[in-house]
This record gives sequence, structure tokens and C-alpha cells, in this order.
Amino acid sequence: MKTRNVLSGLMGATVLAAGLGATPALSADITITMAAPDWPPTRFMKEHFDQTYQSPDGNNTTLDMDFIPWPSFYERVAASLTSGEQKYQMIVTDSQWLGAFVEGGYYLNLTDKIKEDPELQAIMQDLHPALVSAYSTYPHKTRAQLEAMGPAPAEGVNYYGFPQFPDTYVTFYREDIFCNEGEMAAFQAKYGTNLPCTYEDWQDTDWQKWGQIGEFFQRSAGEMLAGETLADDFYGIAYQAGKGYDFSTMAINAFIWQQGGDIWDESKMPDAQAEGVVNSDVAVAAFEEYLSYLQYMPPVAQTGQMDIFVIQDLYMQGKVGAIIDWVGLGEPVLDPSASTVSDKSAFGPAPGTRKADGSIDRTGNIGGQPFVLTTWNSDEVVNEALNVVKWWLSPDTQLAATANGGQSGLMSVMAMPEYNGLRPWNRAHVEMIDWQKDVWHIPEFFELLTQQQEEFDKAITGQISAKDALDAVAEFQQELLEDIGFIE
Amino acid sequence: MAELATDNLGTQGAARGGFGAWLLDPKRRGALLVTPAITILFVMNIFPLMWSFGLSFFNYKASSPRVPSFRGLSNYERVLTDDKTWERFQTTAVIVGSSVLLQLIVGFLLALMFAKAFPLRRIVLMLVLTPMMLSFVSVGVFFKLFYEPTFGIVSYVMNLFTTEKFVMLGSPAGAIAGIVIADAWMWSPFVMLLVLAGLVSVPKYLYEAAEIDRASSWRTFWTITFPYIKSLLLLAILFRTIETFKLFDIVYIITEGGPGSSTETIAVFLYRNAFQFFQTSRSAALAYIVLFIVIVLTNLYLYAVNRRAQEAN
Amino acid sequence: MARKYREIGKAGWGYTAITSVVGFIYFFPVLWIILTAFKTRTDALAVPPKLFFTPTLENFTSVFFRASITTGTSQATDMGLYFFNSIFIAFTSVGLALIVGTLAAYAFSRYPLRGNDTYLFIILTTRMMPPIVVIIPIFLMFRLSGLAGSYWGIILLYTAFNIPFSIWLVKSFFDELNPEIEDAARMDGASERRVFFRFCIPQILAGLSATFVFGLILTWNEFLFALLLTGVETRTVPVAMARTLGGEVGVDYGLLAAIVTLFLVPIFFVTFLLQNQLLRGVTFGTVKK
Amino acid sequence: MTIELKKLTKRFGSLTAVDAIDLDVGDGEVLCLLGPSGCGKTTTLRMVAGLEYATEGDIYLQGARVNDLAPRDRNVAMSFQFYALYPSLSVAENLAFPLHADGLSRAEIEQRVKRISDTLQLDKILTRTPGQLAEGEKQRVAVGRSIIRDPQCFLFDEPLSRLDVQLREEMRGEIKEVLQDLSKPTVIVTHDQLEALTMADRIAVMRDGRIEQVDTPHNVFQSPENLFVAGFIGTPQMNLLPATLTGTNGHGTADFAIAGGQSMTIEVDPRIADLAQGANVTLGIRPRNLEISHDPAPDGISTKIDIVEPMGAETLAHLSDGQHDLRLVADWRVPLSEGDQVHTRFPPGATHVFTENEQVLRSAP
Repeated sequence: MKTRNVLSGLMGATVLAAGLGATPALSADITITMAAPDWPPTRFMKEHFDQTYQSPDGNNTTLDMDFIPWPSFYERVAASLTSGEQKYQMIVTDSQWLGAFVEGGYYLNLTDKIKEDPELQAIMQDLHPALVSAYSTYPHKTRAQLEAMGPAPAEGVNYYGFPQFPDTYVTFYREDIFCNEGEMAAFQAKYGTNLPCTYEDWQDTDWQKWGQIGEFFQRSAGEMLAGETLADDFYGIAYQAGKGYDFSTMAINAFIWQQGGDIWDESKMPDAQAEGVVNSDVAVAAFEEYLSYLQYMPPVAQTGQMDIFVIQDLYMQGKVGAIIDWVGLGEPVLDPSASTVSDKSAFGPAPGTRKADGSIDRTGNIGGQPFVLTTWNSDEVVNEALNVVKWWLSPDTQLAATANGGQSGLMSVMAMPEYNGLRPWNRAHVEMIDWQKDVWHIPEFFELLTQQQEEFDKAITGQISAKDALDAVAEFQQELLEDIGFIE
Repeated sequence: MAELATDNLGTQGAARGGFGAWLLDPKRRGALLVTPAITILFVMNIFPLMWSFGLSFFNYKASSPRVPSFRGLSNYERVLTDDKTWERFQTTAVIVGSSVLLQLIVGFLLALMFAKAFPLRRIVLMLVLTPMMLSFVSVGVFFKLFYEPTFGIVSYVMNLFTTEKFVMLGSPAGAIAGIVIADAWMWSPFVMLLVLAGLVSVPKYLYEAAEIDRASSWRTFWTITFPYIKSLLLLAILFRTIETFKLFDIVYIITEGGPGSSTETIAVFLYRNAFQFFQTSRSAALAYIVLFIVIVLTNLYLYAVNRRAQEAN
Repeated sequence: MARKYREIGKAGWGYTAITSVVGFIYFFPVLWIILTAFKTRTDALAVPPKLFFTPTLENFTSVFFRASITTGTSQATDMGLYFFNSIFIAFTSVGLALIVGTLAAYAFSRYPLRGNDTYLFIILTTRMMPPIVVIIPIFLMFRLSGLAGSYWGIILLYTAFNIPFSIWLVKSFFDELNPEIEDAARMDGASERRVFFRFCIPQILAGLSATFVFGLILTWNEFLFALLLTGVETRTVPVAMARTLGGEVGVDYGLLAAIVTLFLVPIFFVTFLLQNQLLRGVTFGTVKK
Repeated sequence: MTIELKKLTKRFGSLTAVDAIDLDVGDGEVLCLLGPSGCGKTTTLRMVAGLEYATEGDIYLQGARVNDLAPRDRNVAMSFQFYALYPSLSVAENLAFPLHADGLSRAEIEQRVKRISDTLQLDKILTRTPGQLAEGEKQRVAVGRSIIRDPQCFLFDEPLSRLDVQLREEMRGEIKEVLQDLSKPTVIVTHDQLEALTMADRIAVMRDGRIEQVDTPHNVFQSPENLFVAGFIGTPQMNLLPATLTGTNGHGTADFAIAGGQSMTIEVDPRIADLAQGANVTLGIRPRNLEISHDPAPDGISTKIDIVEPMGAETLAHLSDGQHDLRLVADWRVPLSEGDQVHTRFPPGATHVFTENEQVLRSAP
């Protein structure tokens, strides 16, 4: 750690200012320490910052990234914040953490800054509204609410975060088997519909077909697959059904939303209910459908441990034909040293629920992380941090980030003609981002999440039914939320 | 002879008169020697313990800027009346009980094996001692991989014998077994060392006498070996029980408490309450309930140690 | 001459063969980890699991070097520093706990206070609390004292962590010594310091080394406090190890195994060298020879 | 004969602990293995018991070779130096322990225990555990346990070494009595010559893994066969005086020169005539056999009394001629005062002559 803290930076600035006398632009040595999970999108940010960042205010700015291993990231940040360590000026955060740490007084409300700064306003308006809703607002405003309120900064909305890495679910699939003529013909013969091979085919794939794919490709060792004998069991499909963190919730929410059900909707507080909503018949049916496809997935599905990494590994080791996973986990699939299917993979939008009009609803739970500023910094540091935000969300930086495995949240960047070609999943990502919603942002989200994951896990491992699980979830949420006054 | 009373431990001898002399009075020698250890312990251990003990009577949430208010015993009441607490204690008891039992059996058999002198014993013993030196994290990660139904070597070997896919962690019982095996594998060597120390302390001439007296090996074990190791076994049980009570990483990595909440131990529950739910005060109350249990166990443990010491005299 | 029976307590090469098989089975998970360190990701996850494969040293390279995201050039990781930190922090704190604990143990053994046992018990109790609970106050204290992220902070914490065991163990060693020797030395005009260093300490050296190894095993892999209380410069290997557990891919088995393997080497050798003392140490000195 | 050792050898690596010894012990005979520590006597005993392998050589018990039999199959009884009482068992249970292998009835066991406890006066302590016993009691229990069954032979390893002087004397008598009754071949290992001399029918003196002499206690004392046995047996130790043979006069009378220029003419074994003039020998004479006079005499040397130690009935005097120290034991009435010049005489027939290879020069009886 280059331990030059903010304070000494400021003192340096004072001395420097005194020496320069009347020079209007004050320049200072500023260090911004940023808590970041240790993975390529943040490593890129650091490297690219060192290579390109020029402070518009002439400051000598250092971005000091504290790279923390992903699995321990939450603990490290939470301990730092709640203990009042005040170590970080910027923090990469999951969108769900916004409530807890805003209420704790740790994350900086940027609404006034945005109001004062046209550049920031332009950025906020260029950000995809789904991302503004999920990554920036607390109390949480839905995309629909934001759009009704007018351009950012809208009155009555508090803004906090900016996308560091916006993430969505897309389908990773094996082009070699999905476009195999024999398999295609067999599938057609068996189900009377086509096996999705092209991107456009996947645009027309719903959960029903997803299940058919699963059934179709479930093969044992010794059977044939795309003209070759299988040495090991093979499975058609996998999506996440993991107990850890938010894994199964992310996938199940998509089913519930797509079928017209809902989770407890904090944006309608205090009128929104849990009981009767969370365990509505629609939600139960959606959850049952989610569970019904698990039988076609690799046996780890029975353990409740089939998380985003497990399905990625199963896919990369050639054990499964198609998976639904985060775009952020796409890079290794293309890396021949980690993946046996690096040259056989293609990407499409995630399946959805077919509506009455024949269109497909792909509503999903957004992934990825925003980053935020903290509350204990001087104006000078805050302003310089906002300079870093502007640098990060400039089209050049965003394009470079995308080319290096990142994703942009700026609509203008996503609309650039070269964008879809930068990475093979970009087209799917751009299509999917329009469908994104987010789970709760309230401080108690972890209590809701943990209990829900536990009940989901019981249903996934076959201990209880979908209805029992959702009933238990609804009862728990109703009681907890009434307790803290979020439900009247 | 030139070294006079100033020459005391822990000082560099220069202080004479006044405070120095007072401090170095032989009456205070004991206290003086204990001071550095107590100081470090107080600052690093006892102060945080008291802090969280105090917290357990408030309604403090670490994530909230609200000024906490005094709530008396309500946190304790709430924890003790929560069904989940008791479920977690039950789960913990099952895991601790079976893991410690397995550690005892395996550790004991290993100790019997290593009680003899044989060529290369030092090397072979190292093979068995190594698991203790691994981190919980790596043991958890690799056992999880071993159990993984597609990639895991345990699953692979089991699948050779069954037609049904072997899914170790798919049921509550299997998940508990998976955790217990990993933990017992890691810590059986510890029990082995304890028992081995007991076994090597049995005078060899007793075995020789038993041989001359033509005693059966069964009788030899019960008259000679067992009396020498029984208090050590008790020691091992209690020490491992106390440690296994804190078992966190292996559970969190292998099952995260699942399936459902069937492997969620008190330590995991405590972690969630303290670090995910920010129920700082409530988790402090829970922790003190745990501490109370541990203190009871510790007393048993000390009783065992004292008994051992008396027998040795 | 054919031997039809075995001398008591002794066994030959045949027995070595049997125990080696058992030892090998017990060691197998460790062996698998070590083998994994030489595997590519595909080999590590191969079905059926591979016992024979073309070894690669890439994982070991990756422990110390990583490719830049933007330029693809190889950059040194800080793993060398983390190894140094782990060794420095563990050895210093265990050593410090041993010194401080030995002084206290001597006092508890030779100058018992009223309520001696109660004090000893309280000291042991501090070791029994689940660490999660005291994390926040410790964190707070570290921030107030400026110890957060410094070597001294984590060293002092681990020292405190090891003091209870050190006192208990070393006290029992002192208790076993015959105090008459010390009295005789005093009669001969030896100073207290001389009695302690020239008579007591040499007699319990074996016990001290056992205490050291024992503390080392318990400290070596500590994760939670290291994660929260070390800074970038003072981070230890177990914390750095966590970066292999997930990010863009799930667990990087090969890299994790390589770090585990390298990290095993120092403690393995210390344990091997002090094995006989360890046998004695774990009994808390209660077994008299 | 019932214990027979033939060329029995034990090597630990390169160290030879027992070096090709031959020994036999007859029925009812008590043989003491006597020697300094590390001489191989305990190893020999343990080989007989089967607790150590014989590297080479053979062991016969009652005529049967037992090298390949485990201790339990040799039917020997052994009492250990540290008694080896089972700490968790009471005295009665300890005594009964060896009987379990015989599958005796409970009544039979009780009866035997009673008999032994009567013999050894253990009846008052039968319910105690070893930790509650005094040393002498432990010793008696150990003996009791070894004699409770009917073995082929008895082996005792340093049976009295842990007892104080008084107890030792008492137990010596008791054990001797018990052994006489048992009338079994018995081997006792001891480093205490008094123990050996009083208890043994024969003594085997060992050094460095070899047997130096096997004979009755009387003969071992009176007719040591070599310099080691001469020096080892007897208290105070035999005087050993290096000398050079300067002349022989037949009938065993010979002239010797000793360092410092003195010479003497004394009567020794007639085989002195076998030696050449100028041969280096060692003269050995027990302190009680030396005599002193105030007049110079040819059969002695001139010495000064250094120290006088009254020992009650006798007086021990340390004499010196400036080169050699001699010990003399005289009746307490003989006046001896420190600083006196006296002549020390070697009476006829009292002096043993050891040749350069340390063997005694002695005519066949």
C-alpha cells in the first residue's frame, strides 16, 4: 500500500497552493483508495487508469485499488464500513448492499452533485434506465417509476452508484452439437420444433423448449452425441440452483417475474405485501416450472450446490450442452487452457416465458456491480473521485473496458456499431439488459435473502414442495417486514 | 554475588530506589512476570470480549447509525426463544458428536498403529500428520470437489459400485457425513498424537511382564494400555469438542449450511447474524450463550487435565 | 534363523509396509492436492480423475506471476511478499507468545497468587470465543490505535491468540521441574535471572519447542483475522489464497493446490524436525515420562 | 541341567552386548549374573525370557531349544527391576494375573493367591493398588507374582536395587528362603556383589559381554581367575600392585621389583617358575591379608600411613610408598597412626600373581 493518505494529500495541496500564489487551478496529490473484488474487470480499471487517467483539475491522482478476493469481499468491506475504519474513498458494491450501507451512513448521496454537474447529468441520462434503477437508487425506484419521473436527476430520487460491471444472464451453448444436422433432425422429429442453432433461434427459445433440450441431450456414457461416442454422461442444460449467496434467487426471480408473479416490491412500500404475493399461485407455478427442469441437469443439481461456477465448469469441461450464466463468466469459456469448448461455443439470449401474443418475456434479475463513493471525504477528494467516474464512463474508456472483457452501461456506447462485435456475447447482453430488474435494496435484504435461499434449497433438494417453500418465505417476509415497519 | 536484589527478571537492573525499587520488590515478582502477557491479552482479547458483552444488552446494529438503547436481557430472551437457535444447536451437536467420535476412533486406531517402533516410522507418521497443517479453506474446497457428482474422485469411485449416481451432498444425512468426514480427517491426527503420547508413556516393562505372564492381548489392553490413555482420551474428546464447536470454514465451503438448513451450525448461524444481518447485539447474546456452553465444557476439560496430573503423580 | 515371534513394541519392514499403506491412504487427499498443483484445469476436472498426466509447472508460475489485462505482459504478483509475511508474522507472534507466556507461566508456577487457578481459567476462556463475535470490536480498536494493516497489529493479535496455550503448556513443564535445583542454585549465589535462564529454561527446551510447533500449526492457516486486519502490504498467504476461490471462474484448483503445496513446505519441515517434542507437547505436558 | 546357554550372542548394530557365552544352571540352582552396568547381564536374562532375540547361539530350557518361542510360550517367571506391577490392579489381582492364562477356576486362583500372600505376608495389603504400596511391599508383590505359578525357571532382574540397605538385607533372606523351597533353576541379575555372594549357589561374573568366571561364591572370592574378577569382587577392593619379576628361587619364592626402586621376595604360586625373568606381572593381595611390622623385612615394602579409617571391629588404613597406594585392614587393636613409617608384608600364599594377559598364575588344586 502506498500509504499516502488523503490527509497528507490535502496538506500537500495546501503547501502547493501557497507556493503558486494566484494560480486559479489548485492541484493536489490525491489518493483514492478503492475496495475492489480481485478479478479482470477491476484489474482492467486499475491498469487502464494508470495508463490513461489525466485529472482535468490538474491533480496528481493515484487510484489505489485494494484487491480483495471475491469470496471474502463482502466480509472485508462490511467490516471496514461498520467499524468506521474510513479506509476507502470508493467501493465496488453489489446493488443489494445499497440499503444497508446507505442507511449506515457510509455511501455518499450524489444527487446534489449530479444536479450541479451537467456532465454527470449527461452520463446518468445515457446510462441504461434499468441500470440506474438497480445500481443507483435508494430508496429503490423501479425503471418504470424512474421513466415516469423524467430525466435524471429526478425529484425525489436519490442517486448513489455507477456501473463498474453491468452483468446479465445469457445462454452459453455448444454450437457443434446444437448445429449438428443429425441432432437437429432428430430433435425436429421428436418435438416438432427446431433445435436452436443460430442467435435468432435462441431469440425464439422459451422455457418449454429449454426443457425439451434438456430431455433430448441427456445421454449416458457410451451413447452417441453429434456423431461421437460419449466417454462420460452428458446433460443438455444447466442453470444455477445454488444455495450460496443469491444464486438460486437470481434464477428463480426471473421465472416468477416472467410469469406475472412478483417478489415483495419495496418500491411500493408500505403497501406492498409479501403474504399472498410471494406465494401467489402464479409464483408457485413459476417456481414449480423452474424446479421441473432440474431433472435434466447434471447430478450436482440435487445437492443445491449448482452455482454459477459449477455450471460454468460443467460447461467448459464438455459435460453440458447449454447453460445460462453471467456474461462476466464468459471469458474463461473462450480460454483454451481452461475450457475444452473454447472453439465450439456461441452465445444467445436467455430463454424466457412465452406470452399470449407469442412474444417472449425475458425479465431477469440483474447481476454485476456498481461502485459508489463514501461519505467521509473532503470536497476535493469527492470532486476528484467524480472526475474518475467521468473518466470511467467516457465512451473511450467504456469501449476499452468492453474490448478487455468488461461491459458498458451507457446506451450510446452499446449503440455503437462495433460494440456487438467486441465480444461474442455482447449482442445477447445488449438484448438482455433491457429486461433487467433488481431484487430488494433494503438494509434487511440479507435476512430476506438467506431465509429465501434456505427454503429454495430445500425445494431444490427435494425436501419440500415449491408451495411449502414459498409459503415459508412469504410468512417470514411478512413478519419481518411488518416488524420493521415496511409493511403496514 | 555481586548481583544484588536489583537483578530481577524482566528488568535490565538499572532501576534503584523510588518506583523502580517498589516495582522490583520480590513480593511483586510474580505479578511483574505476568504483566506482559496479561496486558496483551487484555488489549487484544478481554477488551473486545467485554465490549461485545456490553453490546449484548443493547439493540445495536453495526450497519445503523442509530444510537443504541439499553434492552436488558431481551436479546437473550429472543435468542433463547427462537426455534432456529435450537435447531442450530441440534445440528451442531450432531456434527460435533459424530465428528469427535470419528476422530476418536480413527485417531485411536492410528495411535495404536504408531505405538510400535518400526523402520521409517518418523516418515510414515508425517504422512498422517500433514492434514492438520492444511488450511480449513483448502480442505473444504478439495473435499467439496471430491464429493462433486461429476468431477469428484469419491463420486467416481462410488459410481463404480452403484448404478444410481452417487450424490454425497444431496441429502441432509449425506451432507452431514461429508462435513464430518472432512473435519475428522483433518483432526484425527490430533487425537492420534494425544493417544500416542499416552501410549508411549506406558512403561515397556509392563508389556513385558504381561507377556511373561502370558496375558491375552485383550487383557493386556484393558489392564495396561487403557488405564494409561483413558484420561487422555477424555482430554481429546473435550478439546476437540470445544474446537469443533467453532467449526465454520469447512461447513461454509462444503455446504453453506445446506441442503436447506440441515448443516447450518451455530458458528455459521452466528456468522450470518453478526455479519450478514448486522444483528450485532443479538449475535453477541448468542455468542455469550455459546461461550457459556463452552465454559462448561472447559471445566470438564480442566477436570480431566487435573485428574491426569494427579494420576501421573 | 527364522524368527517366529516379535519383540514387544518393535516391528520390522513388513509392518512398515502395512503402516505405509494406511499412511498413504490417509495421505491420499493431500497427495491429490499436490498432484493437482501440477495439472491444467482440464486435467484437474477430468473424468475419470487422472492419476497420470503430463505435469505442468504453470500453476507454480501463476503463483508468482500473472498476465496484465490490458497488455498481456507478465507481472509479478505479491505472493513472494505474502509468503514472507506469513512466515514472519507466524514465527514472530508464536515466538513472542512463547516468551511472554513463559514468563507468565514461570510466575504462575513459582509464585502462585491467590486464585491462581481462576486466573489461569480466565486466560484459557479467552481462547474459546467464536472469533466472529469479537471481530468488530477488534476492528474498531485497530482503527483507533492505528494498528490496522500494520505488522504489529496482526502480530500482537496472533500473540494474544497463542498466549493462553503457551502459558498452560509451559506452566505444566515448569511444574514438572524439581524446584530444589533452583533453590540450590540460589543458595550458591545465582541471581534470579541466572536461575531462570541457566537452570529452568534449558531443562524445558523440548517442551518449549513443542509449544512452538503447536502454536505454529494453529496460527499458520488463520484466515478471518488476517483477512480483516491485514493491509495490502501485510497480507498473508491464506488470505491471498482466497483469490483462487472464485472470480471469473470458480475455484482455480491448480493454482490453489500450488499455493497450498508451497505453503505446506515450511511447516512440514518444522514439524518434522520437532516431531518428537510435538508428541510431548500436545499432551499439555501432563504426561510424565 | 535345565537352563543351558550355548555360544549365546546379542549384537545391537555394531555393539556386541553379549559375546558367545556358555552357561548352564541346574535344577534348584541359583545362579547370579554379576557385573558392572552395561556388561550384558540383563540382556542375557532378557534373552532367556525371550524379551530379546538371541543374535546367535542357542537357549535350552529343560533340554528344549526355545530361541523361536515367544516369552509367553517359554513358561518362565520373571521379576522386573521396576517390579512392573499393573498400576490399575489391586495386589490380589496382580498376584492372580499370571494364572488367567492357565484357565484355573476362581476358587483355585483364590487359594493360590492366599498361599502366596501368606508366604510373603501380603494378606494385609491385598486390596491396595501398587501406587499405595511401600517399596518393600512392591518388591514382595513382584516376587509373589513371579512365583505364583509353576514355571520352568525363575528370572530376577536386579530384584533388590530399589530398596534401602536394611530392607535389602531382609529381602535377601526372604528371597533366598523362597527360592530354596521352590527348587527351580533361577537366574538373578545383580550388580551388587554382596547380594550375589549371599544368595547365589554359583556366580557368573560378566564383563563386556563375556563371562569372566563362573564358580561358587567362595571360589570367586578366594580364587579369582583373572585380574578383573579379583578387582571386582571383595570390599575393600583387592590391592593390585604392578611389579617386575627379577628372580625365582623355586618353591614359589620369587623376587619382585616395583616402581620407585623397592623390591621384595615373597612366596607365591609355584608356577611363577614358568615366567621368564623380567616379566611384568600384577600382584594381588586382599587388604585383610596384608600385614605390617615396624622392622624392615624382605617380604614387603616400606610405606607410610596416609589415612586411617576406623570401621568398628577393624581399621582400614591407606598406605603409600610414594608410587602406589595400598589398602590394609587390620584388627582394631593394631595401633596405626597417620604419618607412621611401616613395613608392609605379603605373607606366604596370600598373594595372587596375574600375568601380563591378566590371567592368574595358579597351580591346579
